[in-house]
Amino acid sequence: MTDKKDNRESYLQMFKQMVRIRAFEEQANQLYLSAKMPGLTHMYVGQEAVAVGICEALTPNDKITSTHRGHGHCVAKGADFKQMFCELLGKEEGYCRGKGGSMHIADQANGNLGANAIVGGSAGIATGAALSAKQLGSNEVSVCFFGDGALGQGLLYETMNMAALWKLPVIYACENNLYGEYTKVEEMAAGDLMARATGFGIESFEVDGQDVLAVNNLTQELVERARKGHGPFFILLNTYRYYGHHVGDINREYYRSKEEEMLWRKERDPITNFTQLLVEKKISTPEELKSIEREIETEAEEAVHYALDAAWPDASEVDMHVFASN
Amino acid sequence: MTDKKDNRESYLQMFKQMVRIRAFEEQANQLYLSAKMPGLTHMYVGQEAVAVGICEALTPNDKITSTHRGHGHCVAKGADFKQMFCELLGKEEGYCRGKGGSMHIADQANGNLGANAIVGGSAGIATGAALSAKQLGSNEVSVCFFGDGALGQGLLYETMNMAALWKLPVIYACENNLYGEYTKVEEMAAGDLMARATGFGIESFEVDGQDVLAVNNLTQELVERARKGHGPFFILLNTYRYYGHHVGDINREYYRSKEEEMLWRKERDPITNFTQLLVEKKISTPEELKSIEREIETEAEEAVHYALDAAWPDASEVDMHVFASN
Amino acid sequence: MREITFGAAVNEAIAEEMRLDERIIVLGEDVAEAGTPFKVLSGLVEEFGTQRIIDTPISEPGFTGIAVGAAMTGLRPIVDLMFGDFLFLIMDQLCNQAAKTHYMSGGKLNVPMVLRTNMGATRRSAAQHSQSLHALVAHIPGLKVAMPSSAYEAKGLMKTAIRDNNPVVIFEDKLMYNDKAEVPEEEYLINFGEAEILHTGSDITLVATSSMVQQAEMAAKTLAKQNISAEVIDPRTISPLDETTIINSVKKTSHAIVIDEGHQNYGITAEIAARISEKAFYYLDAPVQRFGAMDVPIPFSPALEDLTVPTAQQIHERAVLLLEGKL
Amino acid sequence: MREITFGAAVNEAIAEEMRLDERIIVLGEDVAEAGTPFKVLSGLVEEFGTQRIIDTPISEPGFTGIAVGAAMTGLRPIVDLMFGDFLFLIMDQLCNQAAKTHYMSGGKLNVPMVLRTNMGATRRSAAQHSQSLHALVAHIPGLKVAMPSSAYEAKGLMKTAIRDNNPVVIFEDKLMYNDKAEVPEEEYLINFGEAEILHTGSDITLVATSSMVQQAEMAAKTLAKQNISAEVIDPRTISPLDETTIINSVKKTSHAIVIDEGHQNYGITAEIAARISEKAFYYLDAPVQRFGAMDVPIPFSPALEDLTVPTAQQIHERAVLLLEGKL
Ligand SMILES: Cc1ncc(C[n+]2csc(CCOP(=O)(O)OP(=O)(O)O)c2C)c(N)n1
Ligand SMILES: Cc1ncc(C[n+]2csc(CCOP(=O)(O)OP(=O)(O)O)c2C)c(N)n1
Ligand SMILES: [Mg+2]
Ligand SMILES: [Mg+2]
Repeated sequence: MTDKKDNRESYLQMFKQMVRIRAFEEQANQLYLSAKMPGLTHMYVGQEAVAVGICEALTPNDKITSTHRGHGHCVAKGADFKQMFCELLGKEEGYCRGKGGSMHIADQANGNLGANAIVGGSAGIATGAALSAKQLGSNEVSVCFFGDGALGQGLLYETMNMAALWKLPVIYACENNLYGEYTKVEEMAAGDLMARATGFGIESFEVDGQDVLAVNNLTQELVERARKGHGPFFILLNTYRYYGHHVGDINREYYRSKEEEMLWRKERDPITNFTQLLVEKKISTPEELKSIEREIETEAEEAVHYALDAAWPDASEVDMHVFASN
Repeated sequence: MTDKKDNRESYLQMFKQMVRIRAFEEQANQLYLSAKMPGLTHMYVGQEAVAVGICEALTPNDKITSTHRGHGHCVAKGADFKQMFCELLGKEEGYCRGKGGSMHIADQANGNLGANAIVGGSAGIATGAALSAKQLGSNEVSVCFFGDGALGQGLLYETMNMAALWKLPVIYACENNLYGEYTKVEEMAAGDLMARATGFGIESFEVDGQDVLAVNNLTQELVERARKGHGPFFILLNTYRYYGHHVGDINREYYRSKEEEMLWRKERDPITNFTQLLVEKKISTPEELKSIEREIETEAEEAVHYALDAAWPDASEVDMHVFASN
Repeated sequence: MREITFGAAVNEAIAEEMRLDERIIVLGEDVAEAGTPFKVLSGLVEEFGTQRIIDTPISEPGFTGIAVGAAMTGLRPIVDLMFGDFLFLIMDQLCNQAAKTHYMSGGKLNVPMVLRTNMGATRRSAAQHSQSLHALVAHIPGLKVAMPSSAYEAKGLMKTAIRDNNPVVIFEDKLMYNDKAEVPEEEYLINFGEAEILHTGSDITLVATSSMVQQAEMAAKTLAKQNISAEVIDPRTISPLDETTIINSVKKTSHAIVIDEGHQNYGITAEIAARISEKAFYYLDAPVQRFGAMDVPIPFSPALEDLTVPTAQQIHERAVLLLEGKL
Repeated sequence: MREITFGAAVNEAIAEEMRLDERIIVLGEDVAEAGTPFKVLSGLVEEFGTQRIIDTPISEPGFTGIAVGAAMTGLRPIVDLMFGDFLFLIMDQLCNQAAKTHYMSGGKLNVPMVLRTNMGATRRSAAQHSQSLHALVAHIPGLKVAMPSSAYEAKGLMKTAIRDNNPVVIFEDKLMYNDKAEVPEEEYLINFGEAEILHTGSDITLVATSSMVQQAEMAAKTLAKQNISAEVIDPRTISPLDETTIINSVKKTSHAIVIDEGHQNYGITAEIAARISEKAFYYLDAPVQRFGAMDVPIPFSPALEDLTVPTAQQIHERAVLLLEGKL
């Protein structure tokens, strides 16, 4: 199953996309720290291999639904930095004309149906997109991203049940980053997490969410099977968020130790480990990779400056888009 | 585990309670057919062994929550015919002063926290009662009755998860009568029904819901364990409703065959089979059982007459009980 | 003109639109073979098949959410919510998701879906199967809300709802399913936001919704016998609300009663009465009267339930008192 | 007198009551060690332990339902709903179950529970974390609804809510958590259904809820400089609503504006304005004005969000226009 992506181009693409996410998030964090960001935001740093491994197995027409921690999914699905930063800053050129912000960023052109500020709130939407795909014969697949915390929401079970009954081409991607806000997953979820989906007759898989190749290989296989009508599937992706629950969550020792954080950062970083693999396998050189990183960082910085200078939406926009025209 | 109930008195009590339910329901059906019943109601006939087997393992202080098909649970938990019929007819002497009716009948004194017209709607209530029991140290157990159709409701999974996390003394009793309204359970529920609970780390059991002894023995064991803090548990009880979804559901062939109905009535009737066992084991005689039946039928008839003649609530009651006094 | 029932009108509207547009599907509990408990959808599955008339598990939040996603991606789902009381279960998917998606996406994503459900007490169905909860959704920006009062309106409003590119909630009074009215064979639509004047008059304006329109018309007839001329207005949609027609009427009659089957407190009679009181202020001869359902959970007992809902007789009595300056 | 913050006042109220009554528990997401995201419950778990301050999974319908059952069987739960916007998720358990149980059981079962949640925009939290949804629950018979406007009220109303034998929903404006006010050390309660007149006046009545009370008071101060005497009334609970105090005030001032942060359409300004228009009809010199939040989902962009919520300046402007007979 590794053949498809087993080539320089796709490996470098995955590397780039992970670096893009990280660069985006570091800038977003800086915007918060320098008080230029309206409100709060949730960093995806540490989880890059999940979004990239999955989205690189999708076409732009395939749909995803995202979460409050959604920048990674958005970038991975092909979004542009400038429009993203504009959205985060509430500017008119943002993906949602500034109306959505970080928690509602959507990029319809690339198949991102939107982040969601209701935990688990997009389970129905992703499943509905799969119903459309089946009904309209589009051969598209949809992926529902959600965190371990969303396993607490009954909606997820209701929709997984229907997806299973109707054999819909949807993949439920559960990013287990060990915490929902300030609470450990084992205090929130009884039983075996995988069994939450197998209980509904859904074939389920567990994968190292820090290993972009493993994630990508598995997803390619499942996407292919889903397109043939063998879905739905459930993937449990073990991963970690490096930052706090949101940018303002600085003192975290009361719910998780610095050692734990260090361990993941040092030993399980998806970008560091993939860099090493690319070099070891002679797919690339440290120099090439560094220069890619620098290029992306520059692009991110420029996008931030662009967004900071961009125009606010006009006051007249406030009551536009309440209803679509007929 | 059979020792507790392995004696004449308790066997006859179970027999009586099953007969009471059936007698109650036949009268309720007649009330509908003779246009004396306001609204509709859902018959429990066929499922008697479930309610009785379970409730005979409980004390009056133990709590149950019931469903739209709730007369059986109410009778089994010790309710009085007169107050029940009065409630079904909307009379002041009813358990809820006529305000609840068939779908909301509650009998607090016997631990019945009420029927519920929202499918699955009482999952939280039963689990909350178990939280009270644990918190207040009352040593009580609660039982949540619900149908196979309620497996579609996300609330159930949310509450089972918390019950499992917090080791609450609650038993989830899923009465699988093969249909939710006019739809077969396999069209509504993907996967293995038992796995719906084991997925949340809940120990689960399947039992023949037409065999009152089997149900009672299992429940006794689980109640005892729940009191010791080993809960929660899930029981799947396979059973059948003889009548339609509600009293007005007369032509049923489009969703289930007469043959199927006949098979259950003839071969799997909980009362007939238990009667046979009581006679075979020489616990009772056909004559004794017949006379019990006749006595109960008479009691039911009298209760119906009483209820038909009973007074309506006074108009002034209409805005009483919106709020409890402080 | 031919007469058909309210239920048949709904059925026709859906069938006609489904023939025109392949993207329309129906989702809900027992909508296919059973044709819903009220049998309103009977026959649809035979014509359109189980691929388009889809029986769901008893998972209202789930299938509503699925409809939202399907609507965002090319289908035009009609969600069948068996009882209006179950709205409470789907509020998040309806109000946090469906209603806000177009706005939150800056106009990029649409959610063209219809939620058909019902309302209305006095069926002896008790507190969880008798509510009229339209005020809840009328309060949410991004939702349109229709309340047909006859077979004619049921068909025209349903067809308009199906063609609308926004989430629309339609409340059908379950007591009216067998009521007949003239319904043309030819296609017609009823525009949202255009109230209907059912009965013109000069002394008092009765604004009524859904089945209360019948009660108001009956009251108007009784009033006519006393030479009191009542104008009966049916807003047909409460979001958008045709304020102009209502205000113009009150400017003429100087008296108004607003009648609705939702609870009175914080219900829709408040909005309509407040707008009349504000915008026809200088024309009013007496305070605008509101007449909603009692603010109690719906009791089961027939002896109590009937007391909770406005009746023609009560409307008539209040109208007389109002015109006599006694309110 | 000492001054404490709104957040500290809520915390004190809960702690004091928990010391008095063992049956009180707190249930919600991150209520224990984290003390909620707004840190309002900090310190409670240290005093009362994890048996009484209970962290739940992210299962709002589930833990609300559990609270209902616990309340029916001897506990007195306080449910912490992290954002008011999540009300949509728990409507069934709150409105079909908690609100109706006492009535449906003919008065036999009680549901003494408190749902504390929040409201209020302008925190740049966008459409699903900024709503003020009190109108929805105010419409449901069987629920009491409190809207404290200061630390003083937050404490007094919370204590009363906890002692009430019915389900009570309390909306705290999240923008006010750090606002300080004088709060006595001694115990006090604030009765439900008793409005507070914060500022007496004779020219115009400003009825305002929650954080809008501050805006109204600011407007009143500006008006005073123009020799316009405004009376500011804070209903404190909208269910029950102290109609008498409001009506009496308007009878005196003959002018009224009702201000609230919920959406205006079918929101609570409608109910209050309709009651004033009806019951003070013969005393009004001008139409009652309503001023709610704009009827749009709350936009994220600061450039837009601030436009959606009433401000002191706008209230002032409208008051002047109203008194000049221009509205
Ligand atoms: C329905 C709902 N409940 C609570 C919240 C508040 N909240 C936001 S994120 C979050 C934790 C989510 O945890 P998880 O799903 O594991 O995602 P993670 O933040 O770890 O990526 C919570 C409780 C919410 N947004 N929606
Ligand atoms: C939330 C909700 N959805 C739908 C209904 C309508 N309804 C009443 S009973 C029923 C079927 C329930 O099936 P099941 O749980 O298997 O119970 P059974 O009737 O078989 O005893 C349905 C769909 C309801 N009352 N509540
Ligand atoms: Mg997590
Ligand atoms: Mg069933």
